[in-house]
Amino acid sequence: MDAGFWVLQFLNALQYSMLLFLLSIGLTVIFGLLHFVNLAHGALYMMGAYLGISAAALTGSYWGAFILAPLGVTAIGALLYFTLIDRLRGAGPMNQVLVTFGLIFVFLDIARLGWGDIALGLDAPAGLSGTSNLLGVSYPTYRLFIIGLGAVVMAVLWLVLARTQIGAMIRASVENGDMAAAMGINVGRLFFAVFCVGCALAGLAGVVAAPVFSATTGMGISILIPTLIVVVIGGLGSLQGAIAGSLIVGLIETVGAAFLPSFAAVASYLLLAAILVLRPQGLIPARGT
Amino acid sequence: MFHQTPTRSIVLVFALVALALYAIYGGYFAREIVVEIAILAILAISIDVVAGFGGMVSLCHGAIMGVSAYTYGILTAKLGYPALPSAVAAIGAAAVFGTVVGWITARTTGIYFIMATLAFGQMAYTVIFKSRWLGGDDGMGGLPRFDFDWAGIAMNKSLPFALYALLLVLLCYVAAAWVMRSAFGRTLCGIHSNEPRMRAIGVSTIIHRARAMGFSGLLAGVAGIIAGQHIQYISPELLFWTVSGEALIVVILGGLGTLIGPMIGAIAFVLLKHELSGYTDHWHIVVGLVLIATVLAGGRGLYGQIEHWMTRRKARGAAQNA
Amino acid sequence: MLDVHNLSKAFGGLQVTRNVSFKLEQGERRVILGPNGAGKTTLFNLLVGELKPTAGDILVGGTSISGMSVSQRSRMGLSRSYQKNNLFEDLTVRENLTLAAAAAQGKIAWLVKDSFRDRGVKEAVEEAAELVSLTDLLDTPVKAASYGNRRQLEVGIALATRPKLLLMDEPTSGVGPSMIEGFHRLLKSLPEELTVLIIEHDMDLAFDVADRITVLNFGEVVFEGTPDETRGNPVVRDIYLGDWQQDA
Amino acid sequence: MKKLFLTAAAASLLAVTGASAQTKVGVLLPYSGTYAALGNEITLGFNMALEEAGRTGEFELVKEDTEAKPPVGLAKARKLVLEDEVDVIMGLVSSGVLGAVRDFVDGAEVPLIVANAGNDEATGEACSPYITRVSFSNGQVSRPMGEWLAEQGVKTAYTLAPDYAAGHQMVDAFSQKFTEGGGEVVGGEFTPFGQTSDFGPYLTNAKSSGAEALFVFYAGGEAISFVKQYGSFDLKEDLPLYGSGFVTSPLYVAAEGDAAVGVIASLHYVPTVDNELNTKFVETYKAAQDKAPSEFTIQGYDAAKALMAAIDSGASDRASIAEALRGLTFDSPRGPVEIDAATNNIVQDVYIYETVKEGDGLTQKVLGKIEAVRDEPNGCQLD
Repeated sequence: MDAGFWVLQFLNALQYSMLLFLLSIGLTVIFGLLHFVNLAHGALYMMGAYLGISAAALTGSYWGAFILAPLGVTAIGALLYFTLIDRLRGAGPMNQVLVTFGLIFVFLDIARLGWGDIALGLDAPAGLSGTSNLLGVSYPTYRLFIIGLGAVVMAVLWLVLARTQIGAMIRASVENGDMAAAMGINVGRLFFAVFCVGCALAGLAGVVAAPVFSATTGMGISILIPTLIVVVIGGLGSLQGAIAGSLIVGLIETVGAAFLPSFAAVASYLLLAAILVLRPQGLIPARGT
Repeated sequence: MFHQTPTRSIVLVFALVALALYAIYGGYFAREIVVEIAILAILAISIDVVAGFGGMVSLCHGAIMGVSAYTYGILTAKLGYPALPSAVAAIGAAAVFGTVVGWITARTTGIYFIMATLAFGQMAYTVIFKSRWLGGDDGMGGLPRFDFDWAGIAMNKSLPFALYALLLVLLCYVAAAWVMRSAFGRTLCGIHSNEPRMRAIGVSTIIHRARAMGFSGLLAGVAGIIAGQHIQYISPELLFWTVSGEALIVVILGGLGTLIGPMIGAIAFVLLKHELSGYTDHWHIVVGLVLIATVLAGGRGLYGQIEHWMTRRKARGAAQNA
Repeated sequence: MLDVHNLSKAFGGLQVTRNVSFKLEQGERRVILGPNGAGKTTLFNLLVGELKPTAGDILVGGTSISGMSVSQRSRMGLSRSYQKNNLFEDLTVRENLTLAAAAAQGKIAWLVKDSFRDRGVKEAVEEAAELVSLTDLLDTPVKAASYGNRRQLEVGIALATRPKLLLMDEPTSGVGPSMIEGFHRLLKSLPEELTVLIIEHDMDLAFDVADRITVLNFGEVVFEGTPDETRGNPVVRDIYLGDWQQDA
Repeated sequence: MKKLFLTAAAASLLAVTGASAQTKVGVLLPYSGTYAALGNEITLGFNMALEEAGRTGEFELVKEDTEAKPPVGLAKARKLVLEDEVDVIMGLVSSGVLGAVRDFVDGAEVPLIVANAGNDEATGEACSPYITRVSFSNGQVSRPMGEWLAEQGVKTAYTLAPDYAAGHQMVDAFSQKFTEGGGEVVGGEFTPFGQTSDFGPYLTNAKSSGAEALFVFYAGGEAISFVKQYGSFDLKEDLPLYGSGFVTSPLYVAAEGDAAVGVIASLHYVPTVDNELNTKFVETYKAAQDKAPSEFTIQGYDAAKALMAAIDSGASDRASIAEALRGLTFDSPRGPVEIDAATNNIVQDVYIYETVKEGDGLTQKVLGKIEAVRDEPNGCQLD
């Protein structure tokens, strides 16, 4: 196995990590702020893929889908926020888990009713459909686009959180919600905004994933578990944690798939269990301990 | 704190008799439904023990049930041991698995406990899914039912099997009720209510919670045996986390922390599912909406709501008398 | 009975308990005094094991309990009540006391027998209820009980375990004069062989029940002596008793 | 008036005799889950054959959803036999479900017409006089590909398939024939079934193996994902893709798009098979569905053909239907077919086809045909 092989596998891992990052960042910040565990986050990802396929058919362009799908998912998210999420914030983890578990069922059947049972494909945009040469290997341009997009989102979120006033408010609210409210931060509006951004990113992940994985009704459930693992490993509520967790899980699953397929599937669960027992606050906790 | 109130006893007897009559007079399909209800009811009762009384919301009970079913399958179909001792060993294996998972995860609470149980359940699922020897995704068949021919009971017929499943529901309910109103159950409720204080008065709460998972695992193990014997074919599907999620739905639908609620929930869930699947392939959407509505309505569940009305009326009556 | 030896605790750079040492004889009533932030509650947390000390040792009856967990120490006979009510909120008064009595008697893991119907447990519950004057309110849900009753229950839970060493953290905090009177009587009526360590702000009560008094300031023992010695000590007067004189 | 009355009476008489001769068919297919689309397609084909023959009234269909899960499938099979008391069961998409129901239908002596599931042992060592397969066996479809590929002078191949019974059988059959023909399988992997969405790592492994060709078996959503990802890695030059034909099935080749162009695969039916029956079949189907039929349609269609033929030969109850199916021969749009009297598996032509562009869409260009492919008995003893 030459160097090119390793570069390829590394890029594969990175590409998967970035998708996981787009999903987990929303989930983790929503948890950090609202103390809400949204099992339906994976369903929003699925909706992103399906809405993207419809939007592409409608506008005749991938980029139309790229813009419209996250917006559509945000709209769904806003609806959920006002009907369910806001009401359940203080209802304890069990009720949250159950309601969002119910939502998984609902979205699953909505997708089946709306788009049928056959997996649907979405074509990558013309400019990104071939392969590119990078570090001496040729790699699908679209996958490089995903890596780049993930990096850009990461950088933007980092800047917003570290440098802007909204970022400071979010950090303060994650750190101590009561105090933030006491400082005059409009917590309700902030929560809503963050929830919407989380949903938009889930929708973005869905539409971006569609050309690679195609859209299936099971995609939401199968991505949910790795995403949860990322979030818990990294530390619930932590941006750095989501980054670290995505990279770790992406690497384990991809490199594991290439070398030890039978071990790879268990590896991330083992890691999750070990973290929960030894360091339940996660690798990079949101709150100082 | 658990109390076996007269209402609960009446509902229990009424439900079991109704199911038995349905099985006796309803034909083959009715019996299939009764067995399905029985499996789900026992699994839900076992989840109620830890979630309702111990505050431990577990997403690995499907896996515990699956460990029992697979152990039974390995011992009987693969290794050729007789059914009865194999079943006992399988239930034991489920209890041990529950205890071990409980012991490791009992250090966590709330959402972390949910995640931790999810991780262990999925681990078990993945191991079995990956094992070619156990048939992998295709599953394994040839699981025998008990042989009661010497007593003139043909377990291969659907009616005796349905009644046998109902009998096990009764046994599991009685066992759960008994344990929940024993010292063990009282302590578990105390831990649910205020774990630090329980430690302060001398209870090793981690060990106690682990034991509770073990006992609950034992009940889930019984469900696993019926599941294995019913279709006589098992697949890793049994261990997937959504099975635990569905059983949790059943608990909530019926009434958390009542033991009888899960049974009512199982009846309602299975009947609803079968009614709906007659009309549409998309019955999941209705189940999802019903679940959401149940939680939003206060989360007391069908039976819990009735009990709530009864206590309120009693309280009002008492106030009027006074 | 209790031998606390050079106990220290630091949170990061903040030293909250410094080299605390004292001894309690069996049956002794010891009051701990000290201004807010003196490290009294931290000391209790160290004694019962809710916090791990950075240095020092705790011996009960000659054996070190430093390595023991909270529950092990409780089973050794250490029992505490909390400054902030720490009750089983969704249960009744009787259920609260019964849990404590059953736990102390090791009746927690019976699978068949109900600890609530056990004679030994019932006796301990009635005894504790009697001591804290809750006999008439046994079947009241905690949620429906008054604040004063909840303070009584807080101590009652600690007593229901029939401890050898009872640690009470400001049992009278936030209650009115008549109830302080009640606690006063309670302290007087406790079995003689019971060793009691109390954090208390009510000076009349403290000086009346205490055999000896330990004064803490900035995590350090600054004085130890009889109530009379304490009254006359200038250091104590400086850091603490000023308040008391004003109150008096 | 009198005449009208007589006609009505005759009609009702006819209806009565029709009803008494009605055959109750249990349709056991996935209508939800991964393979729902396949279940629908098979049902479509089955009904199409009945309608074409104008004999819908003779058959009463009881549909049950297996959800493509073996335990569910077995439970539903029991329900069909014990509650509905069907005369014959038709269907089964996944090999796992067939494996699960095999002992039950054999024991209950209910004829089962398999309309998809291809596990070799069902018509091999675990064959049954009650199990007749009108679809294919995994080996039957894959062996010709191994043979053909070796004949083309390809020396080395790498294999990929999902890690379940069908995946293993497809790859084993291919490897056996490819090796016999002088080729060498230099490596391969089985991917977690239904849980693999990213084939990148496997494709990277395949590429680094240095093999001349890549042979795969995937079906359903996995096939779409796989082919699209294969396309995105631009491997067509270095590592051309060959497959068991389901990988570019007409049912979902549209979703695969250009990535499927140039993929060569072996299958027992493609819509471009050139014979008169097929031309008519495709026309009828296209008129109703506005797309081309697939191998799944034909499997359902032939299941009905075989059943009608059995009944026409005088079969009326479970035992006689099973008996009549054995050794049956008839002409199908896929070519002449025969139910092998030795195994109850179908004997049929297998086509090597390439997916090519045609106008805006994709179509199948037949490159070769291996006639009358017959499975060895492999330990099957029907008598």
